[in-house]
Amino acid sequence: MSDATTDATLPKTAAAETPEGPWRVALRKLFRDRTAVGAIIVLVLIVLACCAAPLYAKYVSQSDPFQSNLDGSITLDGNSVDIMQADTAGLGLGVTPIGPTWHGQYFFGADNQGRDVAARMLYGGQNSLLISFFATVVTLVLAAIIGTIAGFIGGLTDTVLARLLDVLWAFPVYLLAISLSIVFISKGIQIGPFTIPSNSLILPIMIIGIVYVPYVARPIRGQVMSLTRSDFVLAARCLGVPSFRILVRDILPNVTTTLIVFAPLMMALNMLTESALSFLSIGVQPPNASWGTIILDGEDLLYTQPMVAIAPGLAIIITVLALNFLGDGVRDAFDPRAKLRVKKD
Amino acid sequence: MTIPSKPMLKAESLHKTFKVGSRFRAGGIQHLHALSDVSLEVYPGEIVGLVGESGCGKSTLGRCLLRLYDVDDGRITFKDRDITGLSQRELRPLRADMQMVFQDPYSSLNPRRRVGDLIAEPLRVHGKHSASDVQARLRELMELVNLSPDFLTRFPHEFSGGQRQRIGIARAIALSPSLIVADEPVSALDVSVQAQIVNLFMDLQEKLGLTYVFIAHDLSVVRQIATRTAVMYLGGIVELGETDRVLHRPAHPYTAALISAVPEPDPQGNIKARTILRGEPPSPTNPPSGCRFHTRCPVAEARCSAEVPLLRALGDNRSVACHFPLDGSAAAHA
Amino acid sequence: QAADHMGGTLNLTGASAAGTIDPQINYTSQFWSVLFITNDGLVAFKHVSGESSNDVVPDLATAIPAPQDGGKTYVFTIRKGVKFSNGKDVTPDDVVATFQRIFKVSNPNAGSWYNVIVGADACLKTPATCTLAGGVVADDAANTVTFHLTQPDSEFFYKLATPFGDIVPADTAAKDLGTSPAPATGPYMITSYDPQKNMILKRNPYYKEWSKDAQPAGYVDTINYTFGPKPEDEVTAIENGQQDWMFDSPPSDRLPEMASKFPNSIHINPLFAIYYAPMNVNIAPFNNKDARLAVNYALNRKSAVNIYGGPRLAVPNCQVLPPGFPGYKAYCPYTKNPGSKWSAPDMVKAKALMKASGQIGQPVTVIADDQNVDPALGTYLVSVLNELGFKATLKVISANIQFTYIQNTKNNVQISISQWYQDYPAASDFINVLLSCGSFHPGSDASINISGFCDKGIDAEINKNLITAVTDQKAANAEWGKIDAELVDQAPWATMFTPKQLDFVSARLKNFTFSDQFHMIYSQVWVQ
Amino acid sequence: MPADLMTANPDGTLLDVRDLCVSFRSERGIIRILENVSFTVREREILSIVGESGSGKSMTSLAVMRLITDPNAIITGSITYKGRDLLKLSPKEMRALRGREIAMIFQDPMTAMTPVYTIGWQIEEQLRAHQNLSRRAARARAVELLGEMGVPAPAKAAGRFPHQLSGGLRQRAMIAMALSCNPSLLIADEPTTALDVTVQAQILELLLRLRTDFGSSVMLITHDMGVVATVSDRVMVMYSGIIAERGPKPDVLGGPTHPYTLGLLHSIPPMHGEKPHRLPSIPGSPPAPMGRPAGCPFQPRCEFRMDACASRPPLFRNGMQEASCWLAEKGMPDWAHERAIRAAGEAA
Amino acid sequence: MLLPILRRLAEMLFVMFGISVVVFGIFFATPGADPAARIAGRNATPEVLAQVRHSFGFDEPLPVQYVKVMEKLFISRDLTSFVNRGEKVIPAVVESTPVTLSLVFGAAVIWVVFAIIMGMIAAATRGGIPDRLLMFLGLVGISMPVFWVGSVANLITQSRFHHTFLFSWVPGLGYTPLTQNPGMWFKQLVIPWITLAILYIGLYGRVLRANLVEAYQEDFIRTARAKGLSERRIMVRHALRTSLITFVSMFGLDFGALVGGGALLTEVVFNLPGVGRLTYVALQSLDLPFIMATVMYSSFFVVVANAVVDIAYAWLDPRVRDAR
Ligand SMILES: Nc1ncnc2c1ncn2[C@@H]1O[C@H](COP(=O)(O)OP(=O)(O)OP(=O)(O)O)[C@@H](O)[C@H]1O
Ligand SMILES: Nc1ncnc2c1ncn2[C@@H]1O[C@H](COP(=O)(O)OP(=O)(O)OP(=O)(O)O)[C@@H](O)[C@H]1O
Ligand SMILES: [Mg+2]
Ligand SMILES: [Mg+2]
Repeated sequence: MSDATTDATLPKTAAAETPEGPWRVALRKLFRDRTAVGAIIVLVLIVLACCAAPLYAKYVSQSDPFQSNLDGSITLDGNSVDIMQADTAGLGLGVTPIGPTWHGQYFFGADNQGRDVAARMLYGGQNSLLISFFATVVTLVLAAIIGTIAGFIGGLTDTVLARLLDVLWAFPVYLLAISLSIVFISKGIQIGPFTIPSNSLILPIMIIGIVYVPYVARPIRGQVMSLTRSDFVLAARCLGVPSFRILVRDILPNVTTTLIVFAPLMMALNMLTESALSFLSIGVQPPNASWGTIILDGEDLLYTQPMVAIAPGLAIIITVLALNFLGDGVRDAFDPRAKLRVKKD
Repeated sequence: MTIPSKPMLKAESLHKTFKVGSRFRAGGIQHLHALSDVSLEVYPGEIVGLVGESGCGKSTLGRCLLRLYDVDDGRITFKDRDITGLSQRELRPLRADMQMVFQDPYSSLNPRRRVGDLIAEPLRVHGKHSASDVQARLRELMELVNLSPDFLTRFPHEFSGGQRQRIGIARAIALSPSLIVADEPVSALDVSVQAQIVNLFMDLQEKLGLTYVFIAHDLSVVRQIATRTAVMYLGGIVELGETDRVLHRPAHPYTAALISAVPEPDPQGNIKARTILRGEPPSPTNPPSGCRFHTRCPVAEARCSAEVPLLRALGDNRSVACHFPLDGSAAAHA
Repeated sequence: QAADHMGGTLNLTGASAAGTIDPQINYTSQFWSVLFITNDGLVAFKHVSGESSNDVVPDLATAIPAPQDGGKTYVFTIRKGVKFSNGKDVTPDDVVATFQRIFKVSNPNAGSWYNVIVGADACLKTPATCTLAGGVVADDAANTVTFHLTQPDSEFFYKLATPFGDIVPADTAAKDLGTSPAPATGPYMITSYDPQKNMILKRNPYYKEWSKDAQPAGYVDTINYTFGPKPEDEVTAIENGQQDWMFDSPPSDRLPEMASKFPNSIHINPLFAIYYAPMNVNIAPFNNKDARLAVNYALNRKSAVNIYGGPRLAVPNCQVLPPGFPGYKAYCPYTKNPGSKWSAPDMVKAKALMKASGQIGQPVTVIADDQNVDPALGTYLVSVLNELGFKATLKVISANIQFTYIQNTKNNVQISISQWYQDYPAASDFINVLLSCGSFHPGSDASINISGFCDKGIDAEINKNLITAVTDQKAANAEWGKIDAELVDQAPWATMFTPKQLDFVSARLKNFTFSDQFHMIYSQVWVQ
Repeated sequence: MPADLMTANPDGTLLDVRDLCVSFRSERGIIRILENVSFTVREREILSIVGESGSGKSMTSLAVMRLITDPNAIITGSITYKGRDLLKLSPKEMRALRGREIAMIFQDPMTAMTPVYTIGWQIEEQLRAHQNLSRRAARARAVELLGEMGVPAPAKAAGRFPHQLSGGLRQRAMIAMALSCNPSLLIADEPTTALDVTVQAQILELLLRLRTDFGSSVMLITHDMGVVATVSDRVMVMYSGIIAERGPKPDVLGGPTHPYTLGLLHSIPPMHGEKPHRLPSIPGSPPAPMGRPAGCPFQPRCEFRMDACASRPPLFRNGMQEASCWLAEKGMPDWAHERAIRAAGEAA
Repeated sequence: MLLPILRRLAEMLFVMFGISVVVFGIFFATPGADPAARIAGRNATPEVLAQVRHSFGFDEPLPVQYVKVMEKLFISRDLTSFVNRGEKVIPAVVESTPVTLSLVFGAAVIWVVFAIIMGMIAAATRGGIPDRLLMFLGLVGISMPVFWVGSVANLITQSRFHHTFLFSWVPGLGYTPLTQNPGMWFKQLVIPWITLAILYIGLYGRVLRANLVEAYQEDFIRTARAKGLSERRIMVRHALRTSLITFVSMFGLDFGALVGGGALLTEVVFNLPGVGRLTYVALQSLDLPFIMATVMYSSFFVVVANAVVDIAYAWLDPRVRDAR
């Protein structure tokens, strides 16, 4: 009978000759999304610019963005101009840093310490990006571990972890972050022989990373739970696949998608959180900079040199915006839900 | 076919309840009686069909039989070994001998893994095959289920429902089990494809001497494939016997109603004499007293609501759980 | 014509409240200014502008008593007719109770100032049962109170003139009064106090002026002290006439604007205070004197002054005592042209010393608090240290804990940014308090000698001079100047500058009166 | 010109669909979903549309309702309902028609009803959208309708939310809602697929009654040949976006003239008589719209494939039956004969 | 019916207990946080320090201190600040509540109204220009740090453009109670409201649009169309109504968190003496009693919001109402 012959037809929708994995399908989708590609380009440019900070400081701004330059001067249009300009009108109180020159040196002007804001912004961007990136990694890794353990093992482990997440969840993020920051920034952390100094970037990374864990761990836990009950996990159980292998082979790859979808959005969120903490002067510690601390510096100059606060704010907005756009694209490309919907029709 | 006297799988008065609802909501936790007092024997080489309405516990029974669910009460013996109390780890070696094919060919295949990986998984975890063996076996399996071995490197989403179901079957037979529980393996498929898969099941049984518990809600499929049929209603088996007898001379009013409700593509018989059941199946969280079918039964009497009918033999190799079994001929179609 | 200016409401504002208003406990300049016009001690600083505001005059006592018994006994006669705002008379018993209370409520300086009183040791040990028997003795019949000291104390009157010595009724609870005011004797009394919101002062109905010097009557009817706004907003509010005076220093960002638009609303007065960077002389790298000297030579005090708000708001300083303070003798070795005045940093010398010290490359953490200009000064200091070749980083911590944090040797603080404002006009309040062996308590949060500097020789000189001061203030002051110079040569600190007080007041505020001790005297200004 | 057109209105044609094509613009070009679908529905008739998943059944019904909202859809042809071309109506006119003249019910009554309103409310809403009824009157009518649909305790049921009812009751509520304005045409898209056989039988019974009680015509979409056999007057078999065969039910089911219909009928295991050793089946699976072969779309799976199949066959008429197969060109193919020979060959 | 409520309460208490322990632990892990030294004053002798430590009970074991603080907070209700000694904590929190409520409530009104308008317009024109523009603006709103927006708003309204007719009406920063001067209350809060609302308009507008678009793919929308309903009715009564379920639950949680002090940054930037700022000041000055009180207060709102959302959820979604 005819159906005894091998069924060699494949739906032609899978047009590709080489088999395409879900990853590649998603990536292809992502790279077809024009907004997402635009966002990636913007992000790459920002990262490159921040990486070029030392070059900028050395060759363009020609100043050390970490050393106070309170009695220096630069040459502008042939004239020598003080960086910190003492007020001469009236009583002559106060000293105002130079404003945006829109030239290579002091492009956005100077801050209270006479440092080049543009150069500091590039260095600050490094920190902002580093912190938000690694905080995202911390969040995702911890959330994946906690969520997976809770969801997969279930029972008492789950109850304990879920309660813990509940407690953290009910703790307004900023309050928790501020509490932790105040503690750790005044002391640093000592774990056995390792000391993390209080001005280390690891602190904001850990703090920001930790406070958002419940936000990711909860959905992950839910997902793992439903995956654990899914038909294909049941099938694997039925095949006698050991639990650990099921976890690694069947569950984690699916969780990874969720993590990837979360990543850019978390990074955007972390960047905002980092800037907020820095703004409250409990994030990156001076003289190190981040966009948040530069805004804080600028806050003191808001009335005379608003550019010091505005420029880093715009940098944050552009970066976060790009991350959010990328997040949208990644979600569209990776979200298994979207895929399911297509299947159902 | 002669039925050997020793069952391969024996389930004795299985009970299974699920907890549903939430502690934090009105109503609290409720107990859903998915299986109550179900006994079933499966003999080597036979195909036991399992039919019944949605939610009557067919899948639950299938899963309990394979110990994918823990039963609350009862005993399951597989090849003379009591497997009721075994842990999942202890069960692992036995898995090679009993397998399952799932209803939904979409959700039962991990979308992130290649077909070859999926089918090879049992071979790898049971560690009986070397890497080259695995490849050879994969090809063999693909041939058995009529798929091109070229497909091994592809991902499930590229396949049609029928092809996916074949992949699921290939995976199930990879370790040459002697028992397969097929949980509605054709319900999600189109008619034309359904026939291919039914044929495949029958071919495989012939070639490999498999034993099936074949769950379906389509009576005609069960008739085509099953040697014996068990009819379930609300967590219990109401009738059990040789397929032809059960389907043509049903003894339980529910079986009769079920059969008469089946629409048939019979061009002439425009409207057949039908006993259409009124009402809907009751909730398994709150099953009726006595005979669970009495709320919808056309022949129910007072006794039915008080006394639980036990599954009893009727003589012609079948049993029925009814106080007033139908005269077989009355329900049979000409 | 002064009577024309009576009445109205004086609106004061500050970014935050300053804690308890218990006169025996509060130790903040912010509320000392308030207590200055609400409560009185046996003696008081004169309520006037200018230098004489450092003079002690009799207040609740009828006169400044002459020392007896070689300066160990003082007999005060209590003024008759002065009433508390609860209507009761001030009596010798109240005075005794007040001094017992100092110990019972754990006054911050109970152990450092008032331990000279006979019986203080027992009180310090078990405050609850403090009697000061034999230390403070009332004689109701003679209406006198006699103080017996264990040793002569040249600063004893000063200690009585601060709000700690404000007399409260004998029946005042021996615990922190917190937000409820003690009965007042001055022209004003606090009628309500909510640290989150405001403090309201009204006229004390039982007040009658008894000495214009000690406690003059006030002009305004009501004083409303609002807490909460940021300094920026305080400036705006004063510009708009919604507030009359702000406690905080205006943000430097606003200074040019204020100076050009409201020059008449600005009052600049000298302060007896220093901004300095104490260096821990007991741990690396600043246990090396050359390293300390290098920092001193390298520190550009002009930059620091600029950070604070420019040369009009601060003067460079190299030494322990602020200019104009008793015992001050200008001395500055750490400058381009060493002498009496700082002119410019000497980087060459600094670098040479640095090399000699062998501390190049040493890690250093600067601890600064997060208020006002301190983080900026810290940042600047880090730059200086880095330029010298240290590997410096900054650690900014909450102002609430920074001050105790840098004191505790357990925290191994190497260098920090700190300030010291005088308590009373005596050189010992800087030299003895900040740099004597006695104020160094390793492992304690209360170790005001932040540098941990303890030079036995200098300590002996200090102790000797404290005795001298009892009898010969002038000689003592000359000696303080010498000690100051010796200390500067040891360089336990890098002093940066002495700030000035900038008061920004509303256009309607007139008769601005500035006491060196308690700054603007709220009772003496007009708003009408 | 097909004969249908001539007999359009005279014999009570309600709906006349001509050359309906539906396609979608997509990144990979135009996807043709329906190709030249033409059919009629007469008054008081039950027309069944059968076919496998993806063959375009729902698309046909949605096109009739003008419910294809995808901006990328291209719809051509004509859909004449009571003499008016639906495709040319303004949205407002169409809205007035929907629900009142043409009503529709869907496969899954759970998702097809707004979960947050009671079923009574939802029926009321439709009544009030088309008739000037007070809320009270509408509710009374809704309860009445539910009663007519055989819902026990209709007043109580009207106050229930969809999820509180069983599938059968939900489907009845859906039907009650659809019939609330006495539509002339009811389109039922797989109304029983989600239901159990026993409940399905109840619903089919109800559909049969509609014709007598309400005088409505029904366009019944299903993939179940059994359902077709039970209720329909005429049958239309669709395959991959085209009409494979259509005609009166006894003719099509009794003597199919398209190999696909034949295969379909044979693939269903019989409930009676002899069990075939192997079920006859159609090899392969239906093509996706983008992967349709040239010519006859069934050709790759067809056991009677011949050279002519390379070009698309039109609908050939044989008596009342029409089939789009070259075999039908020369009249009724003699399947029985063919199959007998094949069977013999196989056995040998 | 009673049992689930009790369970719910127990769960809330547990969460609050957990938070209080975490806060207490964090506080005592802070070096220099020992309030004794700060209480004792700037040149207290070690003996005085010890006295203070003893009189405040800081020399007792931590669990005892914890219990004492909680006892004073909840039972005798006379917990007082360490920094502003004698200041009772509870009245201070109670007094700052109306400020936070005013801020959050006004902002909530703005963001709900605008988000719904934005979501509906975007969903109705899905894929079109208005949709893309609105979604872009929404994303910009989400991407702006709120404290920065606040600062810039202050710069514009308080300084740069304060003297133009546009912003001359903007009063100085601060808060005037509604009961005291409604006009002033409103004027002082408008800019903070908008600042706080921007983020949420973006967030909610986008979520609502996504939900609406998703709802539009649901079968019941097709049914509604098949019933012959107008597009507007379909949008409002069917799509929006079902989408509101997520919207409202999000709103509940956010509102709870904001009332609980989540609007901290806005309050700090605009100098509104609300709970958020109180918390921030307490944290900065390491004023443990205040920290405990404000954090308990805030977690209370979060927990209550969670419970309310559950109830609202059931009210909006009958599927949830029935125990499944
Ligand atoms: N994991 C579970 N938790 C709670 N209830 C369950 C679970 N699995 C099944 N049930 C319930 O048990 C009953 C029996 O379910 P089961 O899946 O065995 O029915 P079925 O006969 O296979 O139905 P169908 O034909 O729809 O597959 C149903 O009411 C179902 O809702
Ligand atoms: N918006 C769309 N864009 C592109 N293709 C679509 C779209 N909507 C539906 N299709 C495709 O149109 C074809 C016909 O779909 P339709 O829903 O009419 O099939 P059906 O016969 O009703 O199937 P089923 O029995 O599964 O309901 C399917 O292949 C489907 O994938
Ligand atoms: Mg099932
Ligand atoms: Mg369909």
